[in-house]
This record gives sequence, C-alpha cells and structure tokens, in this order.
Amino acid sequence: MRRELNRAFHTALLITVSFNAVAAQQALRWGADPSGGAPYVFTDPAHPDQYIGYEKEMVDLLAAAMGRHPEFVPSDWETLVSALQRNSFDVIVNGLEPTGDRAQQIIFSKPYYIFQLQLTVRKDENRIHSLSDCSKHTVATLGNTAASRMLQQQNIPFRSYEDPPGAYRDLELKRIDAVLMDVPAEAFYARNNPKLKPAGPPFFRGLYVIGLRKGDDKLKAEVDAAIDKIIIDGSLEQILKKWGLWNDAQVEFQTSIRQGVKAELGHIDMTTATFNWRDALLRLTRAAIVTVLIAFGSMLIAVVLGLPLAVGQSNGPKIVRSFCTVYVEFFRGTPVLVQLLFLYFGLPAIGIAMPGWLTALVGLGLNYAAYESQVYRAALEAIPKGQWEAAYSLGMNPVLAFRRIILPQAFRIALPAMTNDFVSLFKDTSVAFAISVWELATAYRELANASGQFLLLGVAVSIFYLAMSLPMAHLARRLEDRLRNRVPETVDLEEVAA
Amino acid sequence: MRRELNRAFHTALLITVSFNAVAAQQALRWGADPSGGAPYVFTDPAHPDQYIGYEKEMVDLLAAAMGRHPEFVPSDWETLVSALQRNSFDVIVNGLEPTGDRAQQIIFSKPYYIFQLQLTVRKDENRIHSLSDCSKHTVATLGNTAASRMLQQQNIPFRSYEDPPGAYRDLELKRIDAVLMDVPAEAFYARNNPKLKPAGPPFFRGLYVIGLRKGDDKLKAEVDAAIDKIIIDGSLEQILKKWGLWNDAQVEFQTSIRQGVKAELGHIDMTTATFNWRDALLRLTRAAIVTVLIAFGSMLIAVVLGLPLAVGQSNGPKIVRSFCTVYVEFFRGTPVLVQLLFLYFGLPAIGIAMPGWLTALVGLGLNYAAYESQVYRAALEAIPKGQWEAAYSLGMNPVLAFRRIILPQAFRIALPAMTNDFVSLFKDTSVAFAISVWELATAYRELANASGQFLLLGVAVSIFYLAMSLPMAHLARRLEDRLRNRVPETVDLEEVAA
Amino acid sequence: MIRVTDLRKHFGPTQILKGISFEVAPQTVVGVIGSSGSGKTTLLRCLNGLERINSGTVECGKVRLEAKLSKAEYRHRVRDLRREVGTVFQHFYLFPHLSVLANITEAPVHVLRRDRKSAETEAYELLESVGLKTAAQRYPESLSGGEQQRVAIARALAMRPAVLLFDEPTSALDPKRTVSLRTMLRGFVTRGHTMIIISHSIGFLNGLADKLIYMDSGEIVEQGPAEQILNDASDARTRDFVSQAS
Amino acid sequence: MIRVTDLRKHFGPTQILKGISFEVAPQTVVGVIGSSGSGKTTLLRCLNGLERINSGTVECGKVRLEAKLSKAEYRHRVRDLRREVGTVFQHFYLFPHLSVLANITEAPVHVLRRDRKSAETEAYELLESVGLKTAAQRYPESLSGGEQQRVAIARALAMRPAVLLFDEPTSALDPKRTVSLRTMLRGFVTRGHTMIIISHSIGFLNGLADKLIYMDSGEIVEQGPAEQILNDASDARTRDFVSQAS
Ligand SMILES: Nc1ncnc2c1ncn2[C@@H]1O[C@H](COP(=O)(O)OP(=O)(O)OP(=O)(O)O)[C@@H](O)[C@H]1O
Ligand SMILES: Nc1ncnc2c1ncn2[C@@H]1O[C@H](COP(=O)(O)OP(=O)(O)OP(=O)(O)O)[C@@H](O)[C@H]1O
Ligand SMILES: [Mg+2]
Ligand SMILES: [Mg+2]
Repeated sequence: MRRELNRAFHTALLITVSFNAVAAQQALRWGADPSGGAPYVFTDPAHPDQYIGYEKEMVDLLAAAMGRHPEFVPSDWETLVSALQRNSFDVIVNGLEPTGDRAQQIIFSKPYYIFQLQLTVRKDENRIHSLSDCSKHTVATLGNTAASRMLQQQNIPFRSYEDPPGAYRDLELKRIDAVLMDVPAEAFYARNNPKLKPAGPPFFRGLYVIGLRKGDDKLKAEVDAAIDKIIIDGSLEQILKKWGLWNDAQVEFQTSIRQGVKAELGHIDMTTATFNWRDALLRLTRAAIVTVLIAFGSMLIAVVLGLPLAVGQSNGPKIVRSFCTVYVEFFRGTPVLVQLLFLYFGLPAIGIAMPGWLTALVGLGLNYAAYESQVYRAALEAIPKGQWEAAYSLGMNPVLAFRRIILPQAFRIALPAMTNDFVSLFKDTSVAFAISVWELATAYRELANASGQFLLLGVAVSIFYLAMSLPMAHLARRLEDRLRNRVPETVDLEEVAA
Repeated sequence: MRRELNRAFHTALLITVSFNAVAAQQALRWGADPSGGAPYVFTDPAHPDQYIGYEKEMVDLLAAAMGRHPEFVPSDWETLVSALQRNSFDVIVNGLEPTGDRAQQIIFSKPYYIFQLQLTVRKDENRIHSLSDCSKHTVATLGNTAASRMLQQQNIPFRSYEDPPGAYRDLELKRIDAVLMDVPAEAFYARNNPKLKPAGPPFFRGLYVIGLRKGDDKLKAEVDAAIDKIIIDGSLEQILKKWGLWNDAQVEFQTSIRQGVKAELGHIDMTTATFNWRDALLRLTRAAIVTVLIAFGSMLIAVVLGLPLAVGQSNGPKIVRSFCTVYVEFFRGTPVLVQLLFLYFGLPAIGIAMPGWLTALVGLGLNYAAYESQVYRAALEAIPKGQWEAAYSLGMNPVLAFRRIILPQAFRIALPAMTNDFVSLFKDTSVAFAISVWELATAYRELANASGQFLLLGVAVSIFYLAMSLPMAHLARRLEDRLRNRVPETVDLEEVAA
Repeated sequence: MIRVTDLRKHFGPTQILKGISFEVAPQTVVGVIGSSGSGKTTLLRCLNGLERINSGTVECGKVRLEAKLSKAEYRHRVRDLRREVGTVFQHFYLFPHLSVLANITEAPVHVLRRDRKSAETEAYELLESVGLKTAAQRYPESLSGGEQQRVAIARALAMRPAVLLFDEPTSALDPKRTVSLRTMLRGFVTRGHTMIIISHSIGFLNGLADKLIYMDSGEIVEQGPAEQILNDASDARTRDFVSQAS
Repeated sequence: MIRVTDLRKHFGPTQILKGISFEVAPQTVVGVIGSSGSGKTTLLRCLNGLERINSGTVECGKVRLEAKLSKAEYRHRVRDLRREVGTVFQHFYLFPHLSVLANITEAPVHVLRRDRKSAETEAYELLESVGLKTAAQRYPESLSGGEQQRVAIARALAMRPAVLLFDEPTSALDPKRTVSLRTMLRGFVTRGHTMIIISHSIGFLNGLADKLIYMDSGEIVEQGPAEQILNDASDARTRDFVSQAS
C-alpha cells in the first residue's frame, strides 16, 4: 500500500514536471529519486511543485558549466540504473555509489562528494556505542546502499526502508534500535532531532559519483570536466556549506583535486544477482516460517480473546453486550488490511508503536477473535443447561464449572470451525505485506516478479500452504475423534448417506 | 496476476533491449507496447530477443529517411503518453489514433495509415450481422481505442482486454459474443481462424498517426516529411502488402498523398477524464453490487454443497469419506486465488469455459463449501442421537428425519459460524480481480491509483463492506433469537460474566 | 405377532443379551421385568431395529430380521418393521424445536401423509386423555418430567402402530396418572394393538399384562401368564424379585 | 435446619408455587408427594437456588434467601447455600465427557480440594454400595437408565452435603435396588444428613420419611408425620392420592 501510494504520488508529479520541461537548449537530463528524501533532491515543502536539494543545485552548476539546461526526470531508486539504460535520462545524480554490479551496467564519473556513515540511536540509548554493539539489535537503513551492504557483510540484522524519515520515525517509536545512514541524510533528518543522538563519530569513506550510460564517453568527459570546474572554483563548496555538508572529508578531498591529485575509486566489491531455484525455495521456506509464527501467534490471541467476547456478548450486562457486538461487527465487517494499516500507522500517534510482525500478529489476532467469539457462542449454546445446573449444584463456582464441565464439551463442537479459521488464517497473513512483513505471499510476489515463474511458483506456494494446513487439519481430526469417544455417540448416519 | 505477468515479462525485455542499444548516430527513440500484439510491433516468436511488426519496419524506413538510427523503447499502452512526456522516447508509433484528450497532451504527425474496424463473431453465429445487433451481447475490444470509444458512445456493453489474443480466445470460448478490433489486428489474429468469421464488412475510417511531445515541432516536421517520402516512394506500400494490410482505403489515401492532397484529421471528439467523487462513489456502488451478487451466489453453492460433503465425510462409505476429506483439505488448504486461476485458465482446456463472474461465483462456492461442510459436521454431531432414534421410531426415513428434526436444531448451532463465513466471503470476492471481474476491491485499487486518495477511499470502501455485513449479521442474530426461543434455553451465564 | 428366537447381542466383549426367546400373541400385552442393567432396554432396541442383533431372529408381523442378513437388506427390513412398531423411550427424546402439538402431529402428517387438520384433532384428543390439552402450544423444555413422559406416550400412540414398545412408561408418573394410563392402554389393546411394556412397577403391570417375562443379566429367567409369575413363580429368583416389589 | 415461608414462584403469568411454608428438622427426612405437574421439581429448584423465588423466604442453615434481595446479594447467598446442599436431578445430568469415576470425584477434588487418591477410594466405596463398582471406568452414555441414576446419587453423596435434595431418585430403579437405596439413605440420616425426597413411590418413602408433604397445583394440601399422612390423612384429596398408590 505504501509502495503503491509512493508510486501514484510519483506519477502525478511526473506529469506536472514534464509538462514544464522546455526542450530548446541541449538538455542535461538527470534522473534521481525525489522520494529518497532530503538533502539530495526532494519536493520543496514551501512550493510542492518544485524540487530542491544540494544535488539539484549542484546539477544546475554542472549543467551551466557544460552549456546545457538541466532537466530533472524523477524516477524510482530501485530502477534508476535500468531507466538510465533505457534512455529515460542521461545521467544519474542521486548520491550514487560506484559498486561492482553497477559497474557491469553503467559507467561512472569522477567522484564529487566523500560521504561517511553515521550510526544514530535514541537519546536514552546506552547499549549501542558503535556498529559492533549492534549484532543483537536491528539496524535500519536504505536498501541497496553502502550502509546496507556493510550491514549485510558484517552479519548485522537490518531492515530496509524506502526513505530516511521512515527509518528515523521507527527508531523513535522503538521499532528498531539504530539507524545507519549516509551523513547527508543523517545531517538533515537526525542531527537536530532532540530524541536522537549519534552513536560514535562518522566512519567509513565512500564516494558519490554520477552514473552514465555505457558508451557515453563523450558525456562522461564533459561531466568530469564540469565536476573539476565547480570544485576548483569553490561553487560546490558553497552549496555544501549552505546545506551543512561541509566537513573534514570534503576539505581533504577538494584540496587534493585542486592540487591535481587524481581521486582513486576504492575497491569495488562484486555482487551477482541471478535467480536460482534452490535459493527461491529457501527463501520461500523462511517466509513460510514467518507465516506460521504469525498465524500461531494470532490464533493464540484469537482463541483466548474470543472467549470473553463470546461470554460477554451472550450474557454480559447490557453495556458489555453492546461493546462486544460492536467489536465483533467492526472487526468482522471491515477489511483486515485497513485494520492493520490503522494499527501500524495510526497507533503510534497515541504512543503505541509495535514492530511490523507484532502489528500483524496482534491485528490478525484481534480480527480473528471476532470470528472465534461467534464460533464459541454457538458451541456454548449447544450445551444443555442441565450441565451448568449439575455443576452449580455440586458447589462449583461459575469459572470452575465453565472450565471443567462446559468448555470440554463445547470444545468438540467448536473444533471444526476453529480449524477452518486456523487454516484460513495461514492465508490471511498475506495482508501483512502491506506493513512490510516479509511472509509467504510477499515472498511469492517478489520471486515471481523477479523470475516471471508465476505458475510454477504458484504451485510451489500452494504446496507450502498445504504443508501448513494439512498437519493442522489432521491433528484437529484426531483430537475430535478422541473427544468423540468420550461423549454421546451420534447415530450411525450411514442410512442418510445411502 | 496476468497484469503482473505482463509487467515482469516486460521489465526483463527492457533490460535486454537497452543493453543492445548503441547511441552513436542520433537516435529516433520510439515507444510502443509490444504486448499489444501483432502486427504492429511484437516479439518475434522465432527469435524471442527481437521485435518484428509492420510498424517496426515502417519506423526503420522513417528513421533512415530522417538520417537517424531507430531505437525501440517498449512501454505500456496505458502510459505511452506520459512516458513520451517524461522523455522516455521521442515518438509514439503504436497504431495511435488522434483523440481530443491526447491532443491536449501531445501533438500528432500526419497520418500514415487508414484503419477500419472489423466485427468478428464465431463461425456458427447467426444472430449478429453488424454492430447494431450487439446491443444485447457483450463485445470485446482493447481499452482506450477507437473501437472502445465507439462502443461506449453507442451504449453497447463491452469488455476491455489488454491484447487481441485474449479477446479472440474468449470469443472462441463463448465468454463473449463478438470482438470489435482494428483491421490490422483482426487480419492477423482472426481472419485465418477457422472457428471465427467476420460479421459484415469493415467499417469506420480512422487514422494512425505518430505522437510527439508538445514543442517538438522540429521533429514533427522531420517526421511528416519522412512519412510523405516513404508513401511517395512506395516503400510503405510494400511493407503493408507484405503484412496483408494493403486495401482499398490505403490505395485511396496514398494516392491522395501522392497527388499532393493534404489529408485532413477528421473530427476529434473531446473526452475529459478528471477524477470526481460523485462518480467514484457511483462506481464503488456498482462494484459493491457485483460483490454482493457474487457473494450471495457463492454462499448458495457453499451452503448447498457443504451438506453432502459434511454427511459424506462423517458417515459415507470409506471411498466417499476419503473423497470428501481430500476435497475439504485441498480447497481449504490452497489459496483460493490459485483455484480461481485454475478454473479460469485451466478448465477451458477440457472444454468448460465460464465467464469471469461465473468462474468467481463457482470457484468461491466450491472453496467455501469446504468450510461450510466442517461447520455443519460440528453442528450435526452436537445433536444427541436420541433425536435420530425418536425420528426413526416414528417411521421417518433418514431424509425426512434429517430435514424435519435434525437440521432445524443443527441450523441454530451452525448459524453463527455460517454468518462468519458469509461476512468474510464479501471480502474474499476481492480475489476475483485476478480473473478480471470488476468488484469492490478492484474498483478501490483502480480509483485509488487514479486519484491517490488511498486513505479516504479506504475508509469509503470499509463503509461499503460494513454496509454489506451489518444487515447480514443483524438478520442472522434475529434468526438465532427466534430459533433460541424454541429450544432448550441455556442457563443464565451472567454469573460467569461477573 | 412377535416371535424372538435365540436373540443375542453384545457390545464389544460384553454379552448383553444371551439368547432370548419368547413370543407375543396378537392383541396381548407382555410385561418385561428385571433388575436394572439386566438388558431390558437393549432388548427393546433390538426389537425396533435401533441395535443390530448379533445372532438369532426377530419376527414381527411379516418382517423377519436375521443376524446374517446383509447390511443393506437388514436396513431395508428395519424400515418395514418400523412402520408397524412404535416406541416410547425411557428418556422420552421429545423434539425440542417443536411445540407439544407439533411433536405429536409431525409423524402422522409427514409419514402417514394425513392432513394436518385431522391429525391435530386427534392429537388434541390424545392430549386430553393424558391430561395435557392446555399444554398443546408449549415447548417440551418447559414441561415437568411427568408431562414430558405423557407427551412421549401420546406421540407414539398418534401413529397407531400395530405394535407398541414402552420403556418404563410410568417412571415419572404419579400413582393417579399411572392408573389412568393403565386404563387407556387396555383400551388400545382391545382396539387391536399389541404391546411390550418394560416396567419396574409391578403394580402397573398387574392387571394390564397378559404375560410376564422376568429377565436377569441378559437371560430370561422365567416367563408365563402374569398371574402365575406374580403369585406362583417356579424360580426362586423370580419369587424374590416379585416379593420385594410389593 | 430448613424453613420455607410463604414461597411463591411464577413463570410469566403462570403461578407455579402459591405460598409454600414448611420446616425440616435437622437429621430428618421429608418426603414430597403430589401429582405430576404440581410443582415439586420447581420447589426443589427454588431450594437450591436454580430458580429465583418471587416472594417469601427460604432459610437453610445459616443462609437466608429472600425475594427482595438485590441480584448480586442473592447470587452471593446462593453460592453459600450450595456448599450445604446437594441435589440429585430427575434427569440425572451426568457429565458425558467424564468417566463414571471422574463424574463422582470431580467436585470433591476441585471444590473441596480433597486429594485425588482418597476421593477415588471413597468414590469406589460409594459405587460399590450402589452396585456399580465395575462400571467405574465407563462413560455415562453406555450405562442403562437405572445405572445412570445410581451414578447421579453417588455423585451427590460424594460431596457429603448437610442437606440432600432428591428428585424422584427411584424412577429408574428396580424394586430390589429401591429397597437397598432406602437402607443406604437411612444410614446417611443417622450419620447427620438432612433430606428432602420427591417421589411417586410411596412404598419407598414409607419407613424412610419422617414427615410427608402432599402438594397439588402449587399448594401444600397437607403435611404431617408420615404415619399420619399415609394412614390417617385429614384431607380427602390426600387420602384419595395415597390410596391409589398402593
Ligand atoms: N418455564 C415454564 N413456563 C411455564 N410453565 C412451566 C415452566 N416450567 C414449569 N412449568 C409448569 O410448572 C408446573 C410444575 O412443574 P414441576 O416440574 O415443578 O412439576 P413436578 O411436580 O415436578 O411434576 P413431575 O412429577 O411431573 O415432575 C408444570 O405444570 C409445568 O408445566
Ligand atoms: N455400549 C455399551 N457398552 C458396554 N455396555 C453397555 C453398553 N450399552 C449398555 N451396556 C450395558 O448393558 C447392560 C444392559 O443395559 P440396558 O440399558 O439394556 O439395561 P436395562 O435392563 O434397560 O436397565 P435399566 O432398568 O437400568 O434401564 C447394562 O449393564 C449396561 O451397562
Ligand atoms: Mg432401561
Ligand atoms: Mg418433577
């Protein structure tokens, strides 16, 4: 949903922007993801139809130096490289780091900025002082960045976000414990936040370069020259100072350029990304485990919470009765997706911020509790009242009578419908994708989109779901049989079937 | 799903294609949707990494005439215009017709082809001879084309497809009764199909033009000149002849060009497409009605089919018992989406082709029957066997005993769980979007994507769902109360609640 | 009318009926007495086909049940049998979702296909004769134990079956009702019905039963004319049992 | 021990109990007789708090129920009451999911918190005394009517309540068992228990009940020492009822 929101927002902007584009002078069409956030290039909050940012200003300078007019093509971070390749624009200027897999697809200009990484934690944090303290904590960062690659290499658990504000917000909300981010973003979003603080000094040195299409060597030469120019004449320095990005690293770097020292691209690590079935099944298995855990957790909540709802709805005082009915009708009647979104995005407003998996677990639990309550109600009402009376007459209190006499009998009646709900819960966990929980259905979508193997993967995923539901159903039937042996046999219905 | 398939396929192609692009000579970047199908531009079945088509060949000629090298940018039909605007390519060459709303966004070249429309029906069809016979039949066509606009204006019910093969396949399968399509597509896909025949002669005359960005007047002049050139030197004629697209209309048109007569763009009808809330709610209402109809239909099937399944599973002979168990576990355990896709795309292979809405209705019905059967089973087993024995001893046969004595008592026990299922069925109809049934969830997605109003529309849709489930739940509770008054009262549980 | 020969029945390893043989002449009443758990109810359930017999035969009118019959054939014959035989159960088994009146008319209307009007008229007559006319529209749940038992009796009588099986029909009835039920049943016998009545109340059977069967642990200890069993039983156990009853 | 004063109870518009007053002295047995539907079971349900009384008072040991009490207070007192009072229901209400043994030990173990071992030993003794020792591990479903009734009696006795209420405890028992139950209950009385017994079997009450109450249509027609009611009733209806029973 969030993803879709982004995209729609995006498209709307696109149309506005390209309308205004004028194609008189030769253009320098540059691509970047404005939803990546400040301070690179982003929507001006004061004039939502304009973009601002230090890279925007830098491109203006570069274009001027090249004798072109800049033309901004907003694009998606994930597809920047392929959009460049398909000629949607001429250069990528988006805090792009040179990496091995990118080097296979595009070429890079000289670097124009030395970025560092900064770890940020909450003000009251006293366990995390550097990245080495994070092996037991989840660190947030943006996907496919130097930071995410470093976390992956060091085996530190991390979560990918699409934009810095999301990551810092979840840090405040304690959904994660630290954020590792390029200094420019950190400077803009975190440095002045009174609830956050930096954990240790900035570290690591990386390069921002401009990406170009393979073969566009002439343009590369132009761009490289322009970069040299704006560094040497000090205009880049001014911009960086204006945006609070001027620091020791830049002094060092720009001085070396001014003195004619050639900046070397550091070692580029090579990563490959081919689709393979073994990995796919492994990923599906991991996703299936998440699904199972969420389903079991939710069912536990539903089973436990359903009981007071059922009793309250049929026998509580009037006000409790109304409350239970409203609860049931609301949670049954509205889409669980909307409920989850509310819990995930709405609750933090009143100070309750749960991580995604917990939100899914609780949300589905609350939702299914409404269903379970109805199942229980029917089962409880099917028990003859003589059973209650006999229990009371033996001096049992209501709770004891319920627990020892009524519940065991009602359980057998409720069991098949509960199994139904459990089995369909496995599949309902798929809505959790909306709050970025990575479970089986999400994994399926991702893999299928990546591989195009919709049908084969569909069959594989069906088998996974079956592998969850069959043991459940089998257990439930065995339990039923065991319970049946102890209570009034039903008549031999064979005649009915005949 | 199909849509996603297209997209993934698409992206894969994109990457391949742009890799091969060379940017030495000045390019003529042209956009088209290759999934739109033959004969415009499409994947060569013999060499899946190449595109062919008469427009592909024509662009090669045009580019040569303009002294550029052609560069193909595959794109999505729906977004061709905005992709052109955002400079993904320079021209649209995709059988594009000049229309009013397009004229507001882009400019057009001279026409290069006169297309006509052809109505196609099944060989054995004897009711439909022309479009005027179609007011009671559903006609298929591609979305946002001259054909679809004509059908809309004439108030003929129609369904939009993404590509011609889908439309003609559904025509063969009797899911629709006629296809209205531009002659080029019709010539390629339908003319030689022994199961289909044309209904009447081709009619209507429309123009294919090339689309350009506003302001690109220099390019337009180049393109116009190139079109004149390839018409006058007869090379376009050759291509059209090769692709079987040469006909009287072309003779007339090309002759007039050769003789220097200026081709006039015909009257362009103006259509607007702004988002408005009243329409949105109207559309949601219509979609909600579809949802309700499918839900009721499916529930009917589920309620009726669940009964034999329940009886068969608990009391049938061994083989019936196993069959019922397999049925239940299969339909409960695998995602209903996969089941629907199988019914929609798999069943026609054995000659059973149902329209989308019927497939959804039947598919959900079969799925929910598995759930209902378990609910019934529990309810039936909760009835003391003495009730059966008393009925038998009064000479009732099993069916009569079941109908008059057991069912009414079991119904009350099953009712809450059945209401549960009914309410969740309303929301499960959303999977029907996968087989292009236009119901509430699909409408939500479409409108939200178009307007960006995800949250507001989300609330609106939740209210729609509530408006469906609340009356159901209310009715069910009243029915329960009525039934309860007739059967053993349960004890006053107030003490338990206390 | 009814002939039972060497009837045996077991549940799992437990032998419940160990070779029962007796006859019931048409238009007579046979009383079955015996201690609790001796197999009386089980015998009655074998007679109306609710339990399948394990060996021996049961003949009732033209229907003959044999242990060796195939499942389908047995089931088929049981259906024929049930048209002739009505039963009043020890635990009544009234239909809780139907009113007292509907409990009684349900089978006549749907099984015998009698029209509802006349079925109801007759139901009211029967209710009157068991003293429950005013309860016709009430539901079984709200009836007292004795009232429920009388509805169960009326429900069985409404079908006018040739053979009536009663399992302790007076267990919940007061002495006065017991006496009037005896009178009523005697009337049914003279109108052509045959009856088997299980009862612990020898007072009730005395003067109603033509023949008495005394059972103990799944066997018939003694059977014979009521007079003889009550006053002059040959077996010591029978004498002992009868003496304790009075 | 028990004192009931002007007890009234109605269901909707129907008056069921129309002002009942009586006393039960400690360690005595009161028998309640009366025709079917006269309100005996309803009276018993008022005594153990299953029905709320509409007017009058019920005193039992230190607990005093009054019609005018608040809902919560009434409920509270009923809980106290039930610690003193045990009931055997007309329809038994055994727990179908528990074995015969567990039916009996459930309450002693979970309510009186006795340890399971000793509760089971005592349950076996009780089962032996009602002749069901071998059925301890079976489930109620497979028991005959009389056997179920005896389990229900054993279940109530296992709690050793000061007061025992019986609703037709011999309805499914054969004459022999009836006699032995009478002996057994007499033993309980001498050991300090107080009992109210509803029964249609005057033979059973004779020699067990110290006092008899004859009810008709929700009223007490006559009450007094058993001898007097049985042999020398002052009311004609009582004499009529008693005479028909023998
Ligand atoms: N909920 C009710 N609504 C109306 N009448 C009721 C209700 N419950 C009981 N009654 C009536 O109250 C009267 C007394 O019932 P109760 O069960 O106390 O009789 P009883 O003396 O125990 O009779 P029996 O010997 O047949 O068991 C009966 O006539 C019965 O129909
Ligand atoms: N399913 C079963 N499994 C084992 N034993 C059973 C089963 N059903 C009944 N019995 C036993 O069979 C015996 C005969 O039962 P039945 O109900 O026929 O007795 P009865 O003569 O009707 O006794 P009562 O006078 O107490 O009703 C009883 O001892 C009972 O426990
Ligand atoms: Mg019996
Ligand atoms: Mg009673």
